[in-house]
Amino acid sequence: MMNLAQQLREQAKKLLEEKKVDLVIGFGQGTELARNTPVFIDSPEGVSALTWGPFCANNLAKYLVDYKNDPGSTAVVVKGCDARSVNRLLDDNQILREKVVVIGLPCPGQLEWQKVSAEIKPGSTLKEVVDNGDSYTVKTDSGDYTFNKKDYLLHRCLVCENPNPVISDITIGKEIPVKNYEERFAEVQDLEKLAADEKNEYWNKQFARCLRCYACRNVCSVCTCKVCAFDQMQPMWVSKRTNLSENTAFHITRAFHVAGRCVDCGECDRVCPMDIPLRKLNVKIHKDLGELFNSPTPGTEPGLISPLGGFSPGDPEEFM
Amino acid sequence: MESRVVNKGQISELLDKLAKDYNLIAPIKEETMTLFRRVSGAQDVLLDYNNSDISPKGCFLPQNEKTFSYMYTGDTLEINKPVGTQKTVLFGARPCDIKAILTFDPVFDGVKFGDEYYSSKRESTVIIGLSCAKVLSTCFCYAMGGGPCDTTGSDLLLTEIGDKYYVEVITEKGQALVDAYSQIIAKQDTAQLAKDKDELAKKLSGEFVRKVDLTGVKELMDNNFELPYWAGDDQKKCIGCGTCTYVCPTCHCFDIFDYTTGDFTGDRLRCWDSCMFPEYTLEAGGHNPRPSRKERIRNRFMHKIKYHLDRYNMVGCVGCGRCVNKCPVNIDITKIINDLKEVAQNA
Amino acid sequence: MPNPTALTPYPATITKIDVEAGDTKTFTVVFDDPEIMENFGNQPGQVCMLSAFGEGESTISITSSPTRGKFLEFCVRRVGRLTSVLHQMEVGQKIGVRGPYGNGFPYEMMKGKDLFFIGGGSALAPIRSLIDFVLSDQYRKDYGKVEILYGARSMDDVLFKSDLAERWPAIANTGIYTTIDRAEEGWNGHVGFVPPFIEEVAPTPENKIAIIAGPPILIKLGLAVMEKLGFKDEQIITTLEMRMKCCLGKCGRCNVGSKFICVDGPVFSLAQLKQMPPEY
Amino acid sequence: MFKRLLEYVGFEPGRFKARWLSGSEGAKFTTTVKEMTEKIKSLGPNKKMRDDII
Repeated sequence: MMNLAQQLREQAKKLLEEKKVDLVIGFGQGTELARNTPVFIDSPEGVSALTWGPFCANNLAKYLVDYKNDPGSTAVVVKGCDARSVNRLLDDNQILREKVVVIGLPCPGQLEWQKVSAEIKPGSTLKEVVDNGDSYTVKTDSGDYTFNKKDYLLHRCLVCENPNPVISDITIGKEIPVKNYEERFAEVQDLEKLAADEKNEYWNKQFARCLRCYACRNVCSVCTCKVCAFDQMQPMWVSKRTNLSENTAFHITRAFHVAGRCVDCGECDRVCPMDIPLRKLNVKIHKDLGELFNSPTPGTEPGLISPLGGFSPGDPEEFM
Repeated sequence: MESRVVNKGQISELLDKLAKDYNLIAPIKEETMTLFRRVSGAQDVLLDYNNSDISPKGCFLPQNEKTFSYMYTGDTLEINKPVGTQKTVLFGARPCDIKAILTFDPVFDGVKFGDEYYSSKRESTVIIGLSCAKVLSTCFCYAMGGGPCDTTGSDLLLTEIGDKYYVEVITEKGQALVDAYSQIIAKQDTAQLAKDKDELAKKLSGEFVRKVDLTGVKELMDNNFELPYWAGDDQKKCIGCGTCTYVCPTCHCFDIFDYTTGDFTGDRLRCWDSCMFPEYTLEAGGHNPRPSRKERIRNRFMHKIKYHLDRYNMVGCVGCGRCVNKCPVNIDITKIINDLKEVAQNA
Repeated sequence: MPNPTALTPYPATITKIDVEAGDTKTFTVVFDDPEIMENFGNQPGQVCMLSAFGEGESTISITSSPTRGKFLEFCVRRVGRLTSVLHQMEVGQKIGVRGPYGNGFPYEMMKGKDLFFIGGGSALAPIRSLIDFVLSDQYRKDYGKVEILYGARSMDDVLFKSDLAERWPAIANTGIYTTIDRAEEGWNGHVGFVPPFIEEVAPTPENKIAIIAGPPILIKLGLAVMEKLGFKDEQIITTLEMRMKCCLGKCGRCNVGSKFICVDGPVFSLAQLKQMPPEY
Repeated sequence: MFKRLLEYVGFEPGRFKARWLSGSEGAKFTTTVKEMTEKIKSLGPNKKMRDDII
């Protein structure tokens, strides 16, 4: 994996040296061993900060929107799932294809850093990560630690659809076969089986915890509104008060607002400080979109029209 | 003051009694989360936890608080305030979070304006602290003047030693509580336990892995408001959510607004607010003194390491590590402190 | 003595509404409890939190001087949610008022000096409390010449028209200079922006205090002119604005550096302002 | 889609309904509204998203 990081640095350096891009957005070592953080590199000398491995959970495609009005081009490091975001942003006309250089890295799955961190001796230094197929070995100065993917990957990675970037200008690394450790809709189906009261009880418990920090909304690569209805003060649509009613309104609206555009990168779910299983809302919508409109996960192919953003006479009519 | 002992076997009995006599707030497990909630007895209380996901600051400054309700009746306007505060015990709070409550005190019990909602809760609450048993990789309380077994701010501090809890009585309030439950919180020879606690404190203080040193940082910041550093990666990667502020035990900013339940009645509420939101400082006329993430991040961190010190002579951070842990993009206050030191020294 | 109940407003009634300009009205307000009215103790330059129940609160400066009687005047421009609701209100309706907050103008320090007021747009409202204070029968003798330079966008936007045209000029040893941004039919006064107008009027700095209030751009350019005219930082007083929620120094948002505008301000001298980060 | 989402988070089936009606379909409009009213009455007051009193 370190070898890939080296290739990545070389490619980034080339792009910056040849002035093909003004900025490279990638991953750098974070302040915890098992954590990486977004880095913004604008000079060839800076590329040494770039890294790659199983701790690159963030979806960096989100930041492209911040630079869409800059004169120069921007390169972004993406995994398979993040690449769907790039497609979606292009389809939403949020970014221009000619101003974006996509550096794609086939991704063998991202580890949940808190889980990993809990097992590694605090203060250790990372030496190397080895991918053994179904597990990772994290080599540190305090010893080697092995983590089974099945138990330590982020849930979204257990049901990954696109380990290989669906859009990429520069691909680094070999193509990786799709491997799912769980059935994609299993969690949703379990919930669907419950009675209305039980569903209500389950979600009330989740929504009641919400702090309304809006991390889920702000981290979302397809939440691109300049002013969100939840922030608007004139009129104030939703109160800042955190109670079940307002929180439920927020979560249903958020999930439905990205329906048909959500690329299932799972970032909302990952960043929630209260561990609200937000992906279960989005994946439910994906499941329904598939069943009703036979529609793949948004962003899977370029130019895919969202079933909720278009009309065809053949659309199912549950409401007629 | 004195010190006493609770046998581990009796802690459940104590908690059950406290839950009966008081409004008992204690750490619980809700799915994957450790949170402070009101409990009805010992069965829900989580005793072996590292640190809660959210600090118990809500005991004193709830995320939503009604300040009064109003009602128009004909020509008159009636304003009714909530009455009565329950006797409360906050059990099992960690020393860092208790220290954080002390940073609230000068804010809410100000020189000119007090705050009846805060101070009534503060007065009627007994804080029973619980020493940490473990230092996490994100912890840095030692650098903010605290420690895993620090007694500051607690009324009673419990430290787990073997099959006992060593109980230190810190305040009169704590004394009154141990006297009321002296059958469980027993008088015993605690010399050995005191020694053991010191040993534990020493051992734990050697386990911190984050190197943070605040010395001189405020002084450097006094003369360096505009630093190019603030335009760096942190403001670029920040997604502008309120996670850091809501999980922070010392963040106390709030918003005030009305919540109407009908045409002529409603409640005025105060709710947590976050300085990371653009609307936080947006004036009705459209001007925003802190228009971008750069200013907002600078304000948040300057508040922690300088402004709170300037005003109240206390650091606005207790080193609980929650913001480090929870930030979606790994913005890390310890890194910022270290970087600032370097940057300002070279400036 | 700290006031623990500071977050609760007192019921008050609107007794008079004057339309100042298209989007600005002055509300005269009296507390329902006469005792509160009697002991309110507001100083020139202080602010209040006005509540329209159901909408919330806003910080509004008191535009009346305590010397003018037992009532409060608030000059409100319709810009946000609360002010829109206020503008729909009629005489006799109830609002909530709490305060007074802030430091107010340092009128003691100004005693024996000439005063030069500069106001732009709706910012005449906060300084009007001080103008009326120093021009009151009671205190007039303590101050020297009082001059007021005021600029508005257009004729219609000029606030306190009768004060500027009749009430203040009638008082001895005063000077009124008004200007509007662009020439208009029916306007005989000066035309042009405030900063060059200050240069034209050219107040001398000797034994004088300048009180300047207006939008950020006016303050910025106006201060430069004042410095050019020889005014020292200590001789220039201004009043700041920030979004506020509690006005008690607790809710956090109105800080400029480690100062809170609500309790440490809103009135600052230029000397103090220069010690603070430019984040207002 | 929205109906499915609402049911998924625990609203009773039938509490939310969307119908596409033309302005000329007066009779259909009244029957739809009547049906809906009946249905809602049989479901009773909404138990979800109720405001908790602080």
